[in-house]
Amino acid sequence: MNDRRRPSSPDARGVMAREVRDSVVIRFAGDSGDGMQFTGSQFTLEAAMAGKDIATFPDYPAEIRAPAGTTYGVSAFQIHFGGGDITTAGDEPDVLVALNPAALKVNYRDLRVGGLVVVDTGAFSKRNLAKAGYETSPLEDDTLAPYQLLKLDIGQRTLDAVEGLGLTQKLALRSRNMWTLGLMLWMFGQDHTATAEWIRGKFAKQPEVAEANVAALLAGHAFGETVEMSSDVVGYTVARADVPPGVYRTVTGTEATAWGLVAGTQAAGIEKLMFGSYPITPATGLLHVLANLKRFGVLTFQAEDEIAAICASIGASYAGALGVTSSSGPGMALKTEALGLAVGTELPLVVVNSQRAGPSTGLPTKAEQSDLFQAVYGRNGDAPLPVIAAATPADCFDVAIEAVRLATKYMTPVVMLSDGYLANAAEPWLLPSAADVPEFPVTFRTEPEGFHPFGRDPETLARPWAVPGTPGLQHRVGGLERDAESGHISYDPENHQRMTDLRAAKINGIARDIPHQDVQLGESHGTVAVVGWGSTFGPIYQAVTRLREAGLSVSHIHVRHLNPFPENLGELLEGFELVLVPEMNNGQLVSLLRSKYLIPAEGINKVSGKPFKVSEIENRVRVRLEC
Amino acid sequence: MNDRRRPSSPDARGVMAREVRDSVVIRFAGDSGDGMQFTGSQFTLEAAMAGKDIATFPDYPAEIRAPAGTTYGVSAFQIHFGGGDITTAGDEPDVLVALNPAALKVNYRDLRVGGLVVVDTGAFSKRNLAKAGYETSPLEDDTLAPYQLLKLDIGQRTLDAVEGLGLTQKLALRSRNMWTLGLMLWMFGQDHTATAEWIRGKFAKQPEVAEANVAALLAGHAFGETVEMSSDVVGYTVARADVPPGVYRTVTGTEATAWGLVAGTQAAGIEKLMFGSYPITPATGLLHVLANLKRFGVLTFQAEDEIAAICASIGASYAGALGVTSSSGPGMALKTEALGLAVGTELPLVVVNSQRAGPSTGLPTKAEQSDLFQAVYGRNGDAPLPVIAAATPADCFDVAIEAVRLATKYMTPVVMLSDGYLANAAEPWLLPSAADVPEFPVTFRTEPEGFHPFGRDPETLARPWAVPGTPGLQHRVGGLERDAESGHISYDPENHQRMTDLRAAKINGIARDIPHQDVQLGESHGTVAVVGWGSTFGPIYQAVTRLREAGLSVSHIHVRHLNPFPENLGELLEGFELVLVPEMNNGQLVSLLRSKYLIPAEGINKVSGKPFKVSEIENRVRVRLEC
Amino acid sequence: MTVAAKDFASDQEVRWCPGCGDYAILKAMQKTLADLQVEPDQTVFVSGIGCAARFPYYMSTYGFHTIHGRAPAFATGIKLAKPELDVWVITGDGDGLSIGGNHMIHVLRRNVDMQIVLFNNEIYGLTKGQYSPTSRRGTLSPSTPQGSIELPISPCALALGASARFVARSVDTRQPHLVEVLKRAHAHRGASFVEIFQNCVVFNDGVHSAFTDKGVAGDMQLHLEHGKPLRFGRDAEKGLRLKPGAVELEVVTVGENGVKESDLLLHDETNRSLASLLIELGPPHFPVALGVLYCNPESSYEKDVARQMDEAGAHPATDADIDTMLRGGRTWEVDE
Amino acid sequence: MTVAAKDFASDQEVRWCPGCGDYAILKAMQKTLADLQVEPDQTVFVSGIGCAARFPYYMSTYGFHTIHGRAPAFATGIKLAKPELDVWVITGDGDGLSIGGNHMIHVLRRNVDMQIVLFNNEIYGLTKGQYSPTSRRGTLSPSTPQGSIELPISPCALALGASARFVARSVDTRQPHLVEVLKRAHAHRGASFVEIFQNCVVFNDGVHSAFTDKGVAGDMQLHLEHGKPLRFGRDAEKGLRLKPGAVELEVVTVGENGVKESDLLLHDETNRSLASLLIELGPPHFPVALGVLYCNPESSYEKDVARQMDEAGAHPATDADIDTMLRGGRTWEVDE
Ligand SMILES: Cc1ncc(C[n+]2csc(CCOP(=O)(O)OP(=O)(O)O)c2C)c(N)n1
Ligand SMILES: Cc1ncc(C[n+]2csc(CCOP(=O)(O)OP(=O)(O)O)c2C)c(N)n1
Ligand code: SF4
Ligand code: SF4
Ligand SMILES: [Mg+2]
Ligand SMILES: [Mg+2]
Repeated sequence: MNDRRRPSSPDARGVMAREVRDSVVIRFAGDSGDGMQFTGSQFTLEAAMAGKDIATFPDYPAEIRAPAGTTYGVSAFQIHFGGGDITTAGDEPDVLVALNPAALKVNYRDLRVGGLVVVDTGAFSKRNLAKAGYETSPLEDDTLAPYQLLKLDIGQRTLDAVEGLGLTQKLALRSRNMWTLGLMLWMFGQDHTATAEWIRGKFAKQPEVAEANVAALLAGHAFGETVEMSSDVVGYTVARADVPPGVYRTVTGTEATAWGLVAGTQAAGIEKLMFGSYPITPATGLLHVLANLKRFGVLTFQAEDEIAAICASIGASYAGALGVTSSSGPGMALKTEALGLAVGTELPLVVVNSQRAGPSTGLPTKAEQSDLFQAVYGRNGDAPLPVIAAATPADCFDVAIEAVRLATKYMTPVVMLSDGYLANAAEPWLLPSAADVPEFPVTFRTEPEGFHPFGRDPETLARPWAVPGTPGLQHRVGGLERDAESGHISYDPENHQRMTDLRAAKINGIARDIPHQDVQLGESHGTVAVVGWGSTFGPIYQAVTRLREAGLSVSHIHVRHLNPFPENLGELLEGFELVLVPEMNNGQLVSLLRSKYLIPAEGINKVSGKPFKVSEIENRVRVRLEC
Repeated sequence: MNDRRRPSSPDARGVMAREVRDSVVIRFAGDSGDGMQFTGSQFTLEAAMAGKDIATFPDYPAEIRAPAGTTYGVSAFQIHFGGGDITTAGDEPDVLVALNPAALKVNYRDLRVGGLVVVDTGAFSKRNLAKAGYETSPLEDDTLAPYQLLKLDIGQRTLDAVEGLGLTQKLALRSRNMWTLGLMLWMFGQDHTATAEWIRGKFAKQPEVAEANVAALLAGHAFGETVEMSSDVVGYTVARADVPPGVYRTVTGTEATAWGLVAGTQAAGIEKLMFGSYPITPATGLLHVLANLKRFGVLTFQAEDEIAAICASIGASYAGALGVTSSSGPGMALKTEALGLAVGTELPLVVVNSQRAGPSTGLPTKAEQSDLFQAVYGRNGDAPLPVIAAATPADCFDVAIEAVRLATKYMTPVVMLSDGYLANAAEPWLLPSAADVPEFPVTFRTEPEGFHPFGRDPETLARPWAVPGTPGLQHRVGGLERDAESGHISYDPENHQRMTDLRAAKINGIARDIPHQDVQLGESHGTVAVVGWGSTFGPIYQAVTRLREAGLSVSHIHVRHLNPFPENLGELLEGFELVLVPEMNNGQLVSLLRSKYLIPAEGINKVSGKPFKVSEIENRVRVRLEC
Repeated sequence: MTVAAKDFASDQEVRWCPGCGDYAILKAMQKTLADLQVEPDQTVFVSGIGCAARFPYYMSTYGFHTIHGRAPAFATGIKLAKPELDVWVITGDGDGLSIGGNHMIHVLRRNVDMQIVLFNNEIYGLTKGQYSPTSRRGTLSPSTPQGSIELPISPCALALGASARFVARSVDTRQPHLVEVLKRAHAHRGASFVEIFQNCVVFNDGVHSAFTDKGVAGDMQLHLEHGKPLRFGRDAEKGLRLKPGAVELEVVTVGENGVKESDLLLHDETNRSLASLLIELGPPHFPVALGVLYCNPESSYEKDVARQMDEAGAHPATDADIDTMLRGGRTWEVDE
Repeated sequence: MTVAAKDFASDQEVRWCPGCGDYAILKAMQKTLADLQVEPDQTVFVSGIGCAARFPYYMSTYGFHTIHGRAPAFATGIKLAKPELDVWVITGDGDGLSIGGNHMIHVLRRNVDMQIVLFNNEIYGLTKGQYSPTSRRGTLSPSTPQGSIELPISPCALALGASARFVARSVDTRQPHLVEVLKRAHAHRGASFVEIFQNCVVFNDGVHSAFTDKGVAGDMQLHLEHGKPLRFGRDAEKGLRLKPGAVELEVVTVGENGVKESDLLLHDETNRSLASLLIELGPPHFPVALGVLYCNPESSYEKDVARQMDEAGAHPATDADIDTMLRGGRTWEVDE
């Protein structure tokens, strides 16, 4: 917790004073089976609805449901909420809720010194301690000395709360997380009605389960109130963010991407969005969300593999729908051959890559930014295509729309880079209205007169979109090099040179059709430019803020269009003595910048499957400036 | 023909004088069915055996056997032979042999002004002219004005030659190419006994066919002698190259690669070479050659697709054989996922990429260098591996051995880049002896004591090669991130960072284990460095030679190791005011050099599916120097 | 206005080897479409890579020459985007059964409405003659100098195993028969699989002659007709019946030792097990069964997808209510 | 020295969901290997990706956890490099039949000597419950909120269609039966395909209960024994026979209206057509056939490869005569 204390004052409910905080970071941790993700999201929702700004970081294991109580089965959800603009889930939790020994073991070290640990003593049985690899209980020795410790038999209190509802003990204990949530909501002065409603909605078919969860929730909340006077549970009031007025919701990158794709399809005036995909972590969520958007003209196709998925999507685009496909890691590798065909036949296609830690299977549930090279360079032959990346969960909405715009206006596949962190993280979002979405209607070719399948718009160099079923436009396209006019197979050397140049010119030309690169924070020239892309936006933004507060001449530049780059990017970077590029990879954007602009940009790299901490970037910049 | 004339003098056979030439470029052109490739190879062999230096360029259509007489069915074989070191097939033919109108139409423009065109008038029927799209016969109008024209009814003369052997006319005419070959052999003072033998060997089962071909061959040769006195057929004597003594053969890149792989396997002390592949042009030849090398410990596996091919090869390496796979264009794209697994599990593997024109299916029979980016960067995640490339057909032998050395010494997949030109082109080769092949025996792990599947050699950072079947070494490997010691699945962030760094360090460390970059031609500093890789070696070498003869300060640097680069490469390039990089792609090596060394290297790019002409490179360098 | 066979020929010169069986198939296809009076602009030919796969370039319809083995996936996307299109997939034994085997079995299982025509020449033509998954054991090819050693795959058996609902066979040069089979395939709603025995004159000449040669055709071809007895032979003197009490077919001669026509098995297109018995037949002891082996319609994939779209109350994206979409779920208002 | 079942357990903690059917299969496999006294260091488990595919980590043998769907290809390479190794492939219905369908049919067709064990839970477990190619129509899953609409694939039917030479079935929790089936698969030279009905407690609980539940097992499971009549039922009172003159099976009760045991069809492991009839059986009207459906050995791929190597006079590369290799073909000498 931010330690700047304010004089305590009677809070809303007029009872005893609460301490006041600018912002707080809580991490809920428990077994995969304990519903921590759900608990976290509900807390997020309540906090967001109370006008707090928010960033979250869900972190769950690759195993579906590893044996209860083991360290590798621990699931955690971190939320950073409060006033000011919050762009990261926070470096160090102020509060750790640990529902079993394994959860404690995996997480307590991250806690800020002096932070609060809440544990369910009921779960610290010999067996569970053993499973977590504890000889002696960390609650007894001085393991937790550096922290405040709040020991509660949450299990027992939950059982008491749901008593009389006639649930088995096993089932009853499932509500532990709700009791805990209730307590945390109280502790930070949050409401709980939305959650209660939500529970009743979700378990409509099992009223007894619904009631048990609500009862536990209320009990946990009430517990806070009743023990209020005692010293060991203190309440806090957390600042609201002064966010612009309007209608809000919480949104994950996955949801925002799905909605952006639909909005983009509409903006392009296309009737059908055909999403072909094959499940893979962390991309799968997009398939799940889109499968429920049929009402909005979305058709989803779960293919037999990633190759069939992208091929079906290309086929759909060929037939006049917006073809979209999505994958991660190994699945993206499998799409590269077909991507080349989309480049060669010049058909629109959006490919969403939710990057995960590699190489190969790597760490499926961990985020990384190591597919940038693949997106820009990873095909056989010279096969250029646009690459863009989203910065935050909500930003996925705009970036998805931009992907559709580029794909349809330039008749090209577009790679949209997201990652496992963006996909699952949530933030409050001031909802745009349909009216805010830019329009970029496509025109399908219908006029047979003077039709050349590979004739081009002089402006964009895009070829016409001529859809099967259109009278008089019958033609053949394929992967063999095409004559620059007729599209017939051509082995002519000059034609191949010409087509190669045209393909390159078309994509490079997009640089004229995208906004100039702006500076996120700070001046447009100075000592250091910290240049980032994708989900590192948050930590870089905070780090630069701190560095600037410390009076250093540091600016933050966030690049959304990675191929081609904005026209002015090179010039802009020339204006800085030092260009530092933090990336969750071994140095990919930095090498693109060096190659294109011949500037001695340097990387700040982290490849651990975890997002950057603000302090990590801040320190690396400081270190670099000292020497 | 090199126009420097020498006083004519009685030649070997003491008859009338022949004109003398340093080197000559002949192009044989005809229908896919006319056996031009075979004709060319035989001429190559005879010339090579006569001590000429040689470079060839076979150029055939994608269609198996397009309808006879059509322009897209034309097959050609160009050979450049004579004294001096010949490293390209020649920019402009001195002689064009055209066996039908289509062959003439497609090829005559390439002929040097004043060059000789030999046509089979018998094939210039109305029908064939029409098929080639000629209204009037180019033999009648002034189409060929700029050239010397030699009109012969080769068809008729062939029929005369084989008369009495009782062949159908159709079959008899099949020997037209041999008659032509005979004439050309005579014209350039070559022997024809090897060819006659070869024919008898090849058609042993059809003696009448053999006899017909031999008869035609001899007749063509005799024709030259008899008409010798008349002006229209002149004989030439072409200079011998003073090549080092020893045993020679002609070799294509495909053969040299196959043999190099076998030699490398032996050098590594491995018993079995397991080659898994799926047919694709132009890589297929390697499968065909290796399928006939079982005697030397080669096992070939034609898989159901490229994915199965590389996976089977990785499986073979896992089990202690040398796994090798090969493909081109689209097939390489399909291998990228499995390549990532080989990187992650750190198993040896050699991947031979015979590059072809892309993107997608592109131009399957045309050469390009556009897969360098894919080889270096084209995988999901940070997945570094060594990339090396061959310069000439014979060089494929050494490069293949080097690929095996790196793969086995560093326990890593290695990509060897060749291309469609190298694969099919032939050159005379001074045969090395087995004794010349370096030895780099692997040691399979056998000692269970202290065995860690991912323990590393401190020197190379390679992990042990522990093969199933070895008592006491049972362990599990896989694509999920592995603990740096045990190899067990590890989700630990620090471990992932450590492994990522180790994988990078291992590959970068190879830079210490490869020769320093040398300069092919010229000084190690100066005005211009022309930097090339792969099959552009020949034209660059000749262009730089000419530029230097013209007194310009130009050096030729040929890079064999493309990832990692030789340690001294950056420093070396610093020594030049201007670095120019000719590539048959849109600028790939040039961007790697710019990114790594921040030098303003500039590309000279050609993407037409045809190799560079010496003059093209020479002129581009001159132009660049003027301005 | 009616379309003639020649109207289905594109302006592109046909580039197969002289004498290739593909020419005959091309002609048969053009005749079929003319007979059916389909609209060229509503028809799409989709192919992978191979000699066979060049087919679309020679048709005046829409055509998509895609990548090796993936045509069924592209065709599925086309059909999902525009169900009203008439989609044909042209593939080869390598394209459709080697690299493309997985998409083949899944498009059949999904039963997407399209006609899949596989040209089986038991060889990789375009890459110059390597053995394919349908090549018989011992096939000499550049990649198998000592002869291939794998058991060949039977395209129709695989299709049936993948739960295809329409499986048929014909021969490149038997135009009337081929045209009929193609019409049946076209009439079938759902995925129809047609294997055409095709001759590659250059790399596998005469591979099917054991039952396609004029001389032997009568004795070695069994022409199937639904509901009719399984008769064959130069004078239809022979027939097939079930070995009493066993799951096995045997050849009998009607008239000889008391065998009556009524003893013969009747062809039942809807009996999957009978189909698999018939597919296994072949030289030297049995004839090759030609025609419609199995036809047992089921609702097709794109139709069911459309139904679910309707049930979900789908609108075209063009008039989707974006605001409703974004506000579906928990929202809250922040006011000044 | 003998190895016990527990000796086949690795030191790794097993990470499946509590109650997952995979635990039972793991135990059965360890028992099988112990009964067979195989050598752990001569045994390799190869898998793709999925819950099932985690299997190798839990065995004390050699193990290779490869990539999704490709295990059969890796296993083929291993077997070609070292034919003496005992190779098992562990896969799931998604790994082996969705993305991996093509490698599956080709490894079976090639008949490479290995045991392929497919855990069929009719769902994608690891990716949290999407429907798979074996899921029945109407399966509700995150990707099919209105229910899946595809016809499921029958693993054994596909294997047979791909010309597999050994096809068998068992159930995760029926240890004695499963162990027997695994031993038969192990004894078979060539590729053996075993489908195990496996329960995913989390995403598809009870999907097989219609024939695996204690209560119904007797009536809904048909246990096959070569040469024995096809009998089933709580008291083995029921049986199967061929409908007279038709290619179709029917259930009869021995003793009732004159049906004698001798009327029942005898199981013949070598009859492919019978196998395909049996594979199709299932609830509600028929029992599910368990055990060895088809077993008809053929020479295996890696053996034939070895034979060709011998015929070609193969040496280990280590003592290959490189000079002969390079000088094979036309050479010439250039002297000083
Ligand atoms: C990804 C990929 N792999 C391999 C090839 C090379 N290739 C083209 S066609 C073909 C096989 C063709 O055989 P088939 O499908 O039987 O067609 P056919 O030529 O016999 O008509 C192969 C291997 C390719 N083009 N793309
Ligand atoms: C190339 C690739 N695509 C997709 C995935 C994601 N993935 C992992 S397992 C799996 C399906 C697993 O289903 P199944 O084979 O039935 O195994 P189960 O988990 O049910 O045992 C998928 C889609 C992947 N790891 N790699
Ligand atoms: S190679 Fe064979 S299949 Fe291909 S075109 Fe020629 S004859 Fe036809
Ligand atoms: S998800 Fe299903 S299959 Fe996977 S481990 Fe859990 S129960 Fe088993
Ligand atoms: Mg074929
Ligand atoms: Mg499954």
